[in-house]
Amino acid sequence: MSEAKTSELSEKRPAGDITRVINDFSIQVATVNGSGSQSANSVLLRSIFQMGVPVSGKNLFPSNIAGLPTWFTIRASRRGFVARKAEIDFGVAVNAQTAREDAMLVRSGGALLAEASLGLAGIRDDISIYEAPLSDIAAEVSSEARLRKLLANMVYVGILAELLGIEMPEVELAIAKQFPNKRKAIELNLKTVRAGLEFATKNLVKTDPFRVERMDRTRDMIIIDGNSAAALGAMFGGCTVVTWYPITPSSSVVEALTEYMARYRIDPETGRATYAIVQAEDELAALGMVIGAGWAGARAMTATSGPGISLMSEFAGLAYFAEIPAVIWDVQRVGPSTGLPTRTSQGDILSTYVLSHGDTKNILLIPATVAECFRFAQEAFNLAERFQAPVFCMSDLDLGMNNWMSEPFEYPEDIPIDRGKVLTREDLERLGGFSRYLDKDGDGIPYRTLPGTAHSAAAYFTRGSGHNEHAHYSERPEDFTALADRLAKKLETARGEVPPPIADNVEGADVGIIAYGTTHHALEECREQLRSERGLRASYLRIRALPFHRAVRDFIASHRRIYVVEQNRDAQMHALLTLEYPALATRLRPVLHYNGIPIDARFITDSILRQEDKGV
Amino acid sequence: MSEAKTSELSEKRPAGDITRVINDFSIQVATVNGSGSQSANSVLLRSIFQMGVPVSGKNLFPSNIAGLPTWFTIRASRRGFVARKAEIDFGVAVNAQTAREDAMLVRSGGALLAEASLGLAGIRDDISIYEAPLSDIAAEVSSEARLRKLLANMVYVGILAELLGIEMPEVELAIAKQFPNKRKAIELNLKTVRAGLEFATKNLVKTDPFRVERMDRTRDMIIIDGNSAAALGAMFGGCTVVTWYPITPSSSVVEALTEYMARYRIDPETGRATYAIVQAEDELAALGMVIGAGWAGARAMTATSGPGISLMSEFAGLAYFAEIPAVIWDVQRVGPSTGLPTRTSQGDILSTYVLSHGDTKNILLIPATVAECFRFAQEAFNLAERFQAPVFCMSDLDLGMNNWMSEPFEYPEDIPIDRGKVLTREDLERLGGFSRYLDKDGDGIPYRTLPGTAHSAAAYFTRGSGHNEHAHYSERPEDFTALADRLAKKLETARGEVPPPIADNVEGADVGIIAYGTTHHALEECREQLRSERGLRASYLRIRALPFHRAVRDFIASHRRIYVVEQNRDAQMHALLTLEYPALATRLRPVLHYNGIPIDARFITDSILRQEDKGV
Amino acid sequence: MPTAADKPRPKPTNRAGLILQDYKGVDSTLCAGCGHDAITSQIIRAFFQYGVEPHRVVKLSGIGCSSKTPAYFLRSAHGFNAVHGRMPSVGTGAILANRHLIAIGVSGDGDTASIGIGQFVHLVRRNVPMIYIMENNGVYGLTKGQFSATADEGSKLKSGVLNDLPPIDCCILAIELGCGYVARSFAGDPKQLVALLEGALAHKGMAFLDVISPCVTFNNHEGSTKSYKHAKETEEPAHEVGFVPFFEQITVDYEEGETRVVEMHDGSRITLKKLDREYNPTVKAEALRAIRAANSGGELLTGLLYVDPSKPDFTELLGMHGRPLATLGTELVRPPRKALDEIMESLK
Amino acid sequence: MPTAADKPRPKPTNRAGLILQDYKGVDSTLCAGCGHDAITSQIIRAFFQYGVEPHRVVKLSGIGCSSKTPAYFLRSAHGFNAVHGRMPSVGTGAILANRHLIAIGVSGDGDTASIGIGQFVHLVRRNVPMIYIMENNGVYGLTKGQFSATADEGSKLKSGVLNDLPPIDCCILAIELGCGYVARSFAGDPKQLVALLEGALAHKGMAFLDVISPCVTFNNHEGSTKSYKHAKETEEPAHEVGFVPFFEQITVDYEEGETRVVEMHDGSRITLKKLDREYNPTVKAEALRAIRAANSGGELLTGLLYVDPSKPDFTELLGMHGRPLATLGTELVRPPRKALDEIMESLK
Ligand SMILES: Cc1ncc(C[n+]2csc(CCOP(=O)(O)OP(=O)(O)O)c2C)c(N)n1
Ligand SMILES: Cc1ncc(C[n+]2csc(CCOP(=O)(O)OP(=O)(O)O)c2C)c(N)n1
Ligand code: SF4
Ligand code: SF4
Ligand SMILES: [Mg+2]
Ligand SMILES: [Mg+2]
Repeated sequence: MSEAKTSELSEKRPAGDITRVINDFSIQVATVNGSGSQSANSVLLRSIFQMGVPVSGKNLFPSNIAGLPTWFTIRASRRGFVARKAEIDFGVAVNAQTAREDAMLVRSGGALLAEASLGLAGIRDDISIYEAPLSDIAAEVSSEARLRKLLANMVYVGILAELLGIEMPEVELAIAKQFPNKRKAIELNLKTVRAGLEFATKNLVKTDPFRVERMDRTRDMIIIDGNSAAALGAMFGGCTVVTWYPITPSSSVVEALTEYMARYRIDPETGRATYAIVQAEDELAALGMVIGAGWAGARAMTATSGPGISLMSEFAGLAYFAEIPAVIWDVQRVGPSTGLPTRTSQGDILSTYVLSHGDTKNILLIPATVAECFRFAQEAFNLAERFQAPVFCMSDLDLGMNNWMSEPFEYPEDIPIDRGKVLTREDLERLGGFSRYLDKDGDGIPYRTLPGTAHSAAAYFTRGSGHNEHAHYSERPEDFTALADRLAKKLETARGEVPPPIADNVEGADVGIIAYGTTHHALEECREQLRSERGLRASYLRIRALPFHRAVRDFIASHRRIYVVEQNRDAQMHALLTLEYPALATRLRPVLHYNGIPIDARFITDSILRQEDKGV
Repeated sequence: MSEAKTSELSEKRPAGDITRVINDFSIQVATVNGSGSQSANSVLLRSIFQMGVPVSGKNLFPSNIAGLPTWFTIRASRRGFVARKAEIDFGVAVNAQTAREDAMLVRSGGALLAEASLGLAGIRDDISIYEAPLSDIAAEVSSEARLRKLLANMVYVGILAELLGIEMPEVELAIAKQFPNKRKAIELNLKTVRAGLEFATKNLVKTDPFRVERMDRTRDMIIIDGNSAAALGAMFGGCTVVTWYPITPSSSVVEALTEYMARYRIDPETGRATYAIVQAEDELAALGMVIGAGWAGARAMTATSGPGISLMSEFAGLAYFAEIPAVIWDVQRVGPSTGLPTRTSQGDILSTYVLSHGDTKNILLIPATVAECFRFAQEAFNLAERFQAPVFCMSDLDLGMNNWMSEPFEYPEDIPIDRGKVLTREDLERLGGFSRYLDKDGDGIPYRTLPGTAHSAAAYFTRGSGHNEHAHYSERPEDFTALADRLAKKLETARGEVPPPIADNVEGADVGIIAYGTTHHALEECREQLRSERGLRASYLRIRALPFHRAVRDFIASHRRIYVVEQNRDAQMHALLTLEYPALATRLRPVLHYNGIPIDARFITDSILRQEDKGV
Repeated sequence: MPTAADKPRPKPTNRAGLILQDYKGVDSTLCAGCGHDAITSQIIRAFFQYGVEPHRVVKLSGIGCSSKTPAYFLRSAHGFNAVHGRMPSVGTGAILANRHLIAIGVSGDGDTASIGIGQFVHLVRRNVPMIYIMENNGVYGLTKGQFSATADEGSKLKSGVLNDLPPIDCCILAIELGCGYVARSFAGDPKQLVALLEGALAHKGMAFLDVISPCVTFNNHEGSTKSYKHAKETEEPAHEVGFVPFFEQITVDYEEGETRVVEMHDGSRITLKKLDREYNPTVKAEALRAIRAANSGGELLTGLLYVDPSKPDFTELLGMHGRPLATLGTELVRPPRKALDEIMESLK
Repeated sequence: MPTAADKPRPKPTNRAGLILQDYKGVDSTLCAGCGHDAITSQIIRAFFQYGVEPHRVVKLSGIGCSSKTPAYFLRSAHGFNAVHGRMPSVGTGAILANRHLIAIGVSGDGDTASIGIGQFVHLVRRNVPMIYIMENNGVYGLTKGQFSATADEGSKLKSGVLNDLPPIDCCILAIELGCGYVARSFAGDPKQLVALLEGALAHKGMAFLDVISPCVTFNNHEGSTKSYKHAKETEEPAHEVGFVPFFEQITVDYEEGETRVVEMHDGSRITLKKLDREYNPTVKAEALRAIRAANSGGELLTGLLYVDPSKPDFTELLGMHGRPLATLGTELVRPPRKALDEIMESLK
């Protein structure tokens, strides 16, 4: 799994040496899915987080409900790197199916905590191996079979707390947070953690270098997954209609939204919902409902993943051509087809940009952080209504389903709810009438009225077939060309209004790097590796939307070699940049990662260095 | 409608001058759809054709069944140019709704035949205007109202025959062909044509320059539409399963196929069909059936147009990823969405090439002539089975629904029915077993078995989710990468096997031109215009398939400026060329036509000259 | 009231103060004699008689000749000609956005029973408040006459092609799936159709009308079971349908057992006068038996086949706000700062 | 025959000379106790008992936990785990390519009744020869327990969420649409299920089985109407189902009126022994009434609900060649040169 050639740590010290490694290591817990290790892992993550140490967690789970191997990696990084770390410093082996493999994956000089019954002692001599009868210890806490299975996970939390020096009060707090007002569960889990801890103190002698020590880098920070953040964004963005069809990894967007809305979007006066959430029969219907709702004036959205996007193709073209606002939150997973439903990817960029037959081009927003999920969800509705077009938010499984640290989200004072060019009855009385598809303002964006507007001139006829400025059916060649050109112009206007890219131009940089979405997190780290390991200075541009903002060109123009890093096979963003800037195309070099595992800094660094060395 | 700035003819002579113009003019008949003008127009076309004069006909009809304006243009071209001619030399005005417009569209120096009751006499003095009481004349032939309406069209055939010098025996033959063994209809129509002709001889004095004179450029040639040609190709290509959902302009592919199959694909021994044709409930089901059939060993196809392609997106990804042969015949119409269902376009190229979410790339064949429809339909099945992938044939409305002259199709001796890498029971007995997705031959193409193969090792499990070489479910990162890479490699192999482009390299050419599909026909003429009007020498490359054959690169590399001419807004082929050859990208310049009317030479010539003059 | 033949009689106005003309749309481009145009006329009449305010109406359709017709009525109502077979989802969305809208969807038998059957089933299941008219001609008119999924077994195309698959009876389907207002009618029976349309306007929830609407160009020949001739010959009204809108306070007393009166939730009444058969449209099982019997007997049973005015509609099930979601102000659709603070706290 | 306890009893073989193990697949990865695994076992048993040659079978499915199960039986049969809700079209295609194949499709209630209802309706309408099993747990298992379109009104999720939409009864739908073999069973009733599956194997045309198959992880709690407990408590067999394959020439004589015997086209017989109620599965109207009554009474009526072994299947309607189209030789699928010449002549 790890493409790492070398390692920060092993470079510095030979295996075995136990000079302490503080707040800078990865833990990988290997368990069986459906065995309840999730809560144990979150508690572990939270405890470290509460000690002020930057952490990140990645859940590597199977497309299955129970019984298959699953891995959870926690990374503690004093420098605040939250991307996946290719190497495993500390392994926890609980799953018999994969125990030996799991033991082998630990980097030399690392450590392994293993369920005693797996008999992994002595499987390797270049790592510290700790054995513990996890389920026996759990059994002492509870004899109930089902419960014991669950609690066994809490045992390793206790042992790790002891071995790594995680403070018990933080663990207690984390458990309390994990089981909000479930007194009984809290007590039971706590008891188990303590049992684990005691076992460790009594029976284990620490021989590994890893330790957690209190820092102050997480004060006031929150932990949240991207899907929940998107849900919050939608709720504060004034979303009124939500339709969906369940699909991993997007389901939790609407599931979280359903809970938040029920809590915060009931009109206190009437006790009625200021929204409607509907589980559709499939994705065609989900987008159809969003389009009907957007047309009738709702701020409507749906959330889905690759297969859903494909099924939405025809309707997406209708929204584009009939100019109807719609927000589609795509949590990308590995395709094509069903692909790897529980693995991450950035593989829908190109096909979504040109989704549907005929000449179409869509607006795409690409969040990289949970904060951007919150922000872009709100901006998506504004952009959709301003441009009367479908707006696709391209999240991914890594961002959507994993937990991320973040500054608390800010109240959207700066994001007023913008309904775009909607003419009210009063406007119509003033104007006398309007032409639905007339480019009055020269920005390609026409005016619309909402069904139900009480004015005889309000009505117009919407269709996916050819029409003129007055929304009358037309097959006239010149009408069609005019319409097609205005639609293109509208997208030109969008360049200036979508979230601009974020550039970090380094003085006299040797190379430029372009990335987007979750690839961003590995880049922070990659750039430090390039600098520290080779003294290579790299400027960095993070793209946040399509069509490209003008600033993208400037960045490319100002660097001789630009590496475009993304998580798909076909270099999709690289392709779009090539199309947009043919004159600069030869400067662009793809760096591609597409095995379903979140990309890591080491992979990028090595790929870039390999190409730099080739001097290509 | 006409973008023409200048005209071959009007350049040479002032309006009014009646020096004769032989076999080189366009006729546009303006009628009402559903009024039966179709057969009259075909008779007109055939008669000229039978006189040995190259002709082409284009039907410009509304998305409606009866009562709206429709136009039919016939072009006679001694030089054999069959693209649409922008200017109208001879107009025929029968439709009151559009009569004045129609009269105005005739080029100065041209002629107009008008239904007398429209009172168009004297509407212009720069063209010859002939009036005739078409329906009154028809009424003399038959008093029956419905019939009279139909026959009125045959009246103008008779008049034109007289005015243009079309020989009556040819008209008679054409009528006989039009109404095969319908004795009564033949007599009635003939009678009407004669009545028209007599009227003309008695009452009209020819003042226009246009004449048809016998040539010998159509001997042994056939006239057929692209959809029928595709149907023939499928039938002779060994197609066994056809599924479809009606949609203009593709319906006639399957409707023609249904007739041909019923006639030529019944097993004489058993009297049973050697094929199955099924009208599905929609396009998702149509492709689903094709995939099921292809998987189980049929040579299966479906025909559709843009909206259908969009609906097929999810299934297309399954076929790509699970590696199942499928042939999809896309007769392109104007999109996005419902767009202009009865107008032509080349707008599905880009989105079909990357159809479906995730990393996908498809094989596309792009016929330009009816002969290629016949040939590519057969090759499509071979390629689909050889590459175990969906193959899209990108025809368009102009090619599919209009009538074209062609050399007779050749019996496919050179296209043996190739089932690709299928292992039979015997093979399995020899080999002992096989791995479904193993790249045994290093060409990226694995071996498959058909369901029903009587061998215990024949079975394998097909899925759209991740799998390894043995077709076992897998989420392993390395398995996925290997699979994705092999699929990419398979497409690399395809480059060498798809129909290569056809290049016409002109010694020391000033520019190169790239086109594909029906745009080809206007190019033949455009290049002569460039040469004759400006002495500009242009090489020409016609692309016939994606992924690009290696020869495409060489062509681009050997010309400094290359114009990529296509019928869509977003320069879709230009985009794909840019992606493929970034180093040469700056040489490429789009020439785009996207109003739904078939592109014409004059438009291309003018656009190229405009850019050449700018010296850009 | 003015009666004198000499002075021009003013056009009658309805309770909305509008005249019949106000309910028309652009000119039809359908074939002369198309059943769809006949239905359009009755829609215009029904909406006029019921006194609907056009601006409160949304007209929806899929793709097909039938789906073109919303352009031909209620010119002052917003219309949406969506994509083929997927109108139900678009209509559902529109109602979610604004529950005050009166939605009328016009579809064809191909648009509904072939490509659209999935969305149709789920629309019925949700009981989305919407009048859904299926203009049923047994063929795909706009694509030139292929059989649809409602074509009768044994029905012939002009070309002689025979349909050997059983038809989908969308009325039976709708009843089985719990639709509260299911009617079948015939474009050639304007009186019944208008009454059924008015009844549909008075119904709260989804109202489904399967209207036989001959395609004169592709399916009106001998051998077609969807021709004017065949429909006329086989039509068997289950009862004589009448409608008394809530705003007309006439009190009529009906002959015992001769007329069944259905009270609609807005106070309007549908009257079903007994003809030569007993027919009780309020009992599912009976209705279904009668329809099945008629079908196998080659009868075209028309009228209000099933009615249950009591079912809660989708907007009620969702507990939606009384005001249209589409126009709720920021104060209602964006929670206050303290809400966000509270949430942020819980995530720390 | 070997009976002595001491020497190992050889595994029993069927008429294909195979043992039960030969009908198994890879190990299930479903949750321990999942109803789907119970159904898988009965499929294995039924195919073994009927003596089906595995290589003649194609296993089809959509997406879902249920749709994973074809990998768990008949390892020597080709399998196709297609896309969500669209298995019917893939199965139809497979049968078109090779009519000799025995097709068994396994789907879920979400895969069939939610996203898949459209293709399901048309599959039934075409009477494609195929065994279609809907493993019905009322929820989307694989996506973690959302309600499907077969969830009963009033059914509760663990989270307390209530389903307020009516369920789609796919058996009623199938019967209305003309399916010739419609059964309902329960994963917890192996004996009945095996007999119904063997009957399905003997049926020519589409056979539909709606099998209640509890999701132990997401829908097996109190308040769920698709739990083992609830199904056990409410199951009401319409009759006791037995099966006598054509190759077992036993002659039994059944008590007058006590047992109904259904002759299948291959000579097999389905025996329906009367229990406490009269139930006639050969009369549509009666079957439908009984099912509807049971539904409203909260009963889970199981057994062979409707049967009509006589309907022609899709391949017959198409007049397809007797040999599989998939493997017809060039001489049959490419017309001779003279055919092309003839056509070319006609176009000159
Ligand atoms: C996705 C898609 N497939 C196919 C078509 C072509 N098409 C247009 S209308 C139609 C059928 C219309 O039949 P019906 O709904 O019965 O309407 P009618 O014309 O008979 O009134 C079809 C197949 C389309 N517009 N979109
Ligand atoms: C197009 C598409 N949408 C959504 C999904 C996600 N998905 C996978 S299985 C499933 C539902 C499965 O429910 P059911 O058919 O009842 O099977 P079960 O797991 O309950 O056995 C869904 C929605 C998908 N795979 N494809
Ligand atoms: S084709 Fe048929 S359905 Fe369409 S408009 Fe003409 S008559 Fe009506
Ligand atoms: S989640 Fe439910 S349906 Fe899926 S395997 Fe587990 S128990 Fe079975
Ligand atoms: Mg129709
Ligand atoms: Mg289920």
